Amino acid sequence: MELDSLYQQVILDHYKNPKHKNLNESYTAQVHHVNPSCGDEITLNIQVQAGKVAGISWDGVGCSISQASTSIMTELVLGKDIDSAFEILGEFTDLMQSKGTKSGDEEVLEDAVALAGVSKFPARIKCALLGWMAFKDAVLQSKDKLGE
Amino acid sequence: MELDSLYQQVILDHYKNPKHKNLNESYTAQVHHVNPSCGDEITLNIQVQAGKVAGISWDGVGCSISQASTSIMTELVLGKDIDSAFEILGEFTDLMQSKGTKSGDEEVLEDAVALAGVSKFPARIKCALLGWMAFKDAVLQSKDKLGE
Amino acid sequence: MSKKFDPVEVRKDFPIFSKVMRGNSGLVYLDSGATSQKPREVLDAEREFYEKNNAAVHRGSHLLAEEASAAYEGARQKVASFIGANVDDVIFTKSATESLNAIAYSLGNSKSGSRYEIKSGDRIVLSEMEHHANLIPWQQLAKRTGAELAWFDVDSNGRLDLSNASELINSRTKIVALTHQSNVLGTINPVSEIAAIAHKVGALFVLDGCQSVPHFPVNVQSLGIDFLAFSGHKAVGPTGVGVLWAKAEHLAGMEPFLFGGSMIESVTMTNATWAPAPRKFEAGVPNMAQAVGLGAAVDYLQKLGMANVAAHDEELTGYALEKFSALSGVRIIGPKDLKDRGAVISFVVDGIHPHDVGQVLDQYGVAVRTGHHCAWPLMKKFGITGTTRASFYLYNDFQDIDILIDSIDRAQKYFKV
Amino acid sequence: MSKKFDPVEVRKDFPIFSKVMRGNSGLVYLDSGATSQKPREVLDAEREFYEKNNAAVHRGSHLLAEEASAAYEGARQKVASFIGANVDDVIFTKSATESLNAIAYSLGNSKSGSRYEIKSGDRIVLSEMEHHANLIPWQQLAKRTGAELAWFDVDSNGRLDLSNASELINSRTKIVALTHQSNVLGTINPVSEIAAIAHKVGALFVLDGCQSVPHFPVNVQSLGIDFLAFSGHKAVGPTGVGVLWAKAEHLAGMEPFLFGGSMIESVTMTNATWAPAPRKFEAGVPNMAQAVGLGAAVDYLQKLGMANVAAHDEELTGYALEKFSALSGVRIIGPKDLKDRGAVISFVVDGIHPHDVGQVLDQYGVAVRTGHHCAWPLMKKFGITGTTRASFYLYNDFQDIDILIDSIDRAQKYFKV
Ligand SMILES: Cc1ncc(COP(=O)(O)O)c(C=O)c1O
Ligand SMILES: Cc1ncc(COP(=O)(O)O)c(C=O)c1O
Repeated sequence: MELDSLYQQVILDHYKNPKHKNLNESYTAQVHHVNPSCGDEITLNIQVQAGKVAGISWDGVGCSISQASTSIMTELVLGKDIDSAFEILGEFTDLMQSKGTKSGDEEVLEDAVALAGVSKFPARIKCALLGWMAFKDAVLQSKDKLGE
Repeated sequence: MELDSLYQQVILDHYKNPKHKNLNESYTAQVHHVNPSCGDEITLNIQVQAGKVAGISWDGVGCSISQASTSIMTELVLGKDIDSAFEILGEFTDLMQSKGTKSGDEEVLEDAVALAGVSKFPARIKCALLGWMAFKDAVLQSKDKLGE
Repeated sequence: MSKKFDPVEVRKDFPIFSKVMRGNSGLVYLDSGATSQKPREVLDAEREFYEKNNAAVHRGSHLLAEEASAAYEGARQKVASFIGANVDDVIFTKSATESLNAIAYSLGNSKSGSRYEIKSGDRIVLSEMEHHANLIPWQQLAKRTGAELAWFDVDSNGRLDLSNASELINSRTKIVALTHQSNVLGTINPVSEIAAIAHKVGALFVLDGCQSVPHFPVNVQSLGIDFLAFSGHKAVGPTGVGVLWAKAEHLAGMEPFLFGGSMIESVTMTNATWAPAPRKFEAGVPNMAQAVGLGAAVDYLQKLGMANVAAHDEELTGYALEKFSALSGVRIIGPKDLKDRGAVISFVVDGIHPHDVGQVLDQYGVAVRTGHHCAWPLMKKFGITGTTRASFYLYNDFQDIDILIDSIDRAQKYFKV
Repeated sequence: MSKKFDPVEVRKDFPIFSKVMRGNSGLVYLDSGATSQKPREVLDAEREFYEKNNAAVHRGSHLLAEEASAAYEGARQKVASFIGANVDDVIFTKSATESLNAIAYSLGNSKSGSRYEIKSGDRIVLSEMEHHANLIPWQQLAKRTGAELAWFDVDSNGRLDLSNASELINSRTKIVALTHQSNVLGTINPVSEIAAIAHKVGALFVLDGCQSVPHFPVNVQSLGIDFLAFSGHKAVGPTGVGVLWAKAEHLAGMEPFLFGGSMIESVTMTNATWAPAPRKFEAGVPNMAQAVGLGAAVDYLQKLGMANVAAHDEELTGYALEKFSALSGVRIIGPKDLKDRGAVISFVVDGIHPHDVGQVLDQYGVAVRTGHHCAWPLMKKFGITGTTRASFYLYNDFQDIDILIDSIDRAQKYFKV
């Protein structure tokens, strides 16, 4: 069934048990993003230190795709230096725009390849990207603040 | 040819030699009407005395239909009491809205029956009515002024 | 099911029902609250206009222009009869959204001292259940003019709290703008009653008829309202056409909204005067084919009979409410009884986000809408971010509702809740 | 006649040309300046949208909503490529008239201190040859804000008098709004030159492309303009759809115009924030089928090639100008040479009112427009109340012009002038 290509077990697992969904009080930037077409929201705190994602935490409401995708993202970027995190972000964005033609590089994307199916459901791509865009924004704001 | 039903000789005659097209300086009301869809304009002076159309004159620019119709109208109403003039106006308006189903009562409308063909050309009905509507407006304004 | 018309027969008039959906299922279209499907008659009317009569209305001196004008004005006459209006009081817009903005901007354009002027200290009364289209234009007008916004609360059953109506609609109130039927809750509001309160203090009453005009008989005279807005596309009509109706005296007294060709009486470089309504409010070459299509849509609805459409809606809603009440873990947002309630059911499924509910339904060909339904303040009131919404119309039947209910059950199983 | 396409073949794509006109003649359609006819591809595209993909875009979570969104956004991409724009900078409106009003209202909604604010003492520069749609919105904005209007004169040949351009466009100038091609005179204005003068003083340049975009290649980048407005219905597209293009920075910086669904980021009862463009400027369920139809129209034009369309227009205009010059008692209002001149010929016939000219032409199946062409100030400038206007497009050929010329002759005989 087509649905199964969207809702892989990994996604349902992250949805039930999201990682780092517990706002950490210390951060270099906090951002709040909304998906205006459905009302889903996310608050994301990030701690950038020495060019690395030293801390990341979030809270919010959303569908299984947005929650799982954000959870997976936090696992992927935590501890990485910003350049590699942005490479992953780039890979992931590409995958989302692939209209089902790509399956994603598991070396780079790890659990996030489970979201490959989303690219066949245009209305859901925004869900999958919500957390990632918040992450990008938060990093840029941190950089601004840290004067980098 | 369909055109001939629109442009009867009487109309072309009135167009070339319009009656009362020469503004008289004494009037009980002066009105200025425009046809906004084509820019045609008419100024009409009326002299109401003892419930009668004692004087009528006009000036303006317009197509053969509007010019002829105004000319014919002035001939018809001049000297009539206002009630009979308004009866003629009613007959004429009916004729214009008849979509070619009426030929008009020659007893009442005289030369104006030549305009019967206009009713088959919806875009031209406004042309034929321009002067008549100005006349109606002028009479009502005169009545207002004379406190009738 | 009503004997008056058979939805299975009706469906044959709508080409889209031959569509094959995801999972190879047929189309169970339960999203008419967002936009309705279109019968062949409407598509044919639009096409015929283009193929036989297309020309700029009110402008050319040729046969096509005459025919186009007759078709366009004929459509206006049809729409006028449909809502019990005088033909010259019906304005074609592009949508209800434009109609509502048009009223707000026209009032905002008022000359100082005009009865239509909105000033600092004036009050505009809305409700918490308004669609963004009947909220933000007023909110922004209030910001521009210094007027104050006030609103009816919505209670936990999804009904307006009318207990403070006469304090809310006070002597400073200039406008009361209300939806006839909530696009989220299905609640039908007591329009005449509230319009009467508005009129008592000299306020104008604006009705958002988007969800009512397509679904039950609406007569502008008997409702006692000042303005009505609705969209063609929710009433089996084309996209790109809406209606603004107003009382003749308002159309005469108000300033126009859009400026351009065909709406003028005379023009100089620095000044312009306006043609009488409806022209005054229809600047430019209008959406002629769409207006003609809306005329055909209104004919289609009247052929079925609006009372029958309403009865059909009610049967479906009654059936669905009963079925929903038997579901566990599913909560209806809105009235649970049939009284003053339209064919819209919004619901939340415990433990499943509306997006995910909608996605599973889509797998079975069931088209619903999910999210905040352009009624964000209402969502906040209910403490939710969104709902799943099923809305019914003349081509739906009991079986559609059975499939909906089954699919909700499947979603619950899929997400193990 | 250009070898690039054959107008007689083109005509076969347009169903209306099988129409039988008054006097049993075929249709000689010379009124494309008012609205163009539509090829089958455009009608089919609209119909296919309704029959296969109809749903509210950007809203539903079902297959139809996905397909409708893809079709609608696909049309935006086509229009963007057509005018050399970025896809997000193309806004669908209902018409050029709405597009131009949208700019004026958006500017009028500016917060105080914004670079887009229009204040008392600011200047708005137009020209005497503007269509009412590019005149009255500015005139009324000026009245609302206290800004001052100034304008380029038109000389007796129907060209802009540019001699005082740099005094006219002074440092107080905020907006210069100009037509690309006059719908009356056919004059094509030196847009880039005037836009450069506007930019030198920091003014924004608004282009009315109603008569240019359908007729010759228009590229928003190379013209160096800030805003562009045009209508679909004059470009073989459906009625009820227009385009507003603006530079991304302006769309980001300006306030929105229409308020409602889909244009928001977040909403409370008293406040709202806006989505990025294009959504910010597209409130409500849009004219989806019409946008899709416009996409097909743009495909059709690009299949012929806009350079070919322009070359064809020029051949016809050259031929017509020559034929007109041989007529006695007929005067062209507008340039008599081909330089910077589009396929529109306005004329007056001595002793015959335009209405009567048009009526005789109609008898021979020749559809022209008569009157002031929504350019009343221009008429006054030329001391006339109206003209007869023949406008040419891709389905016209030399024979159409021969019939036009013959019919003018017949009119002169009929009215014995
Ligand atoms: C030059 C020009 N500007 C503006 C318009 C207005 O276009 P529309 O009526 O399609 O909004 C027209 C056509 O009527 C035009 O020719
Ligand atoms: C109650 C209500 N009001 C206003 C609107 C806006 O209508 P449209 O988007 O057709 O302009 C809608 C539908 O979207 C609605 O349901």
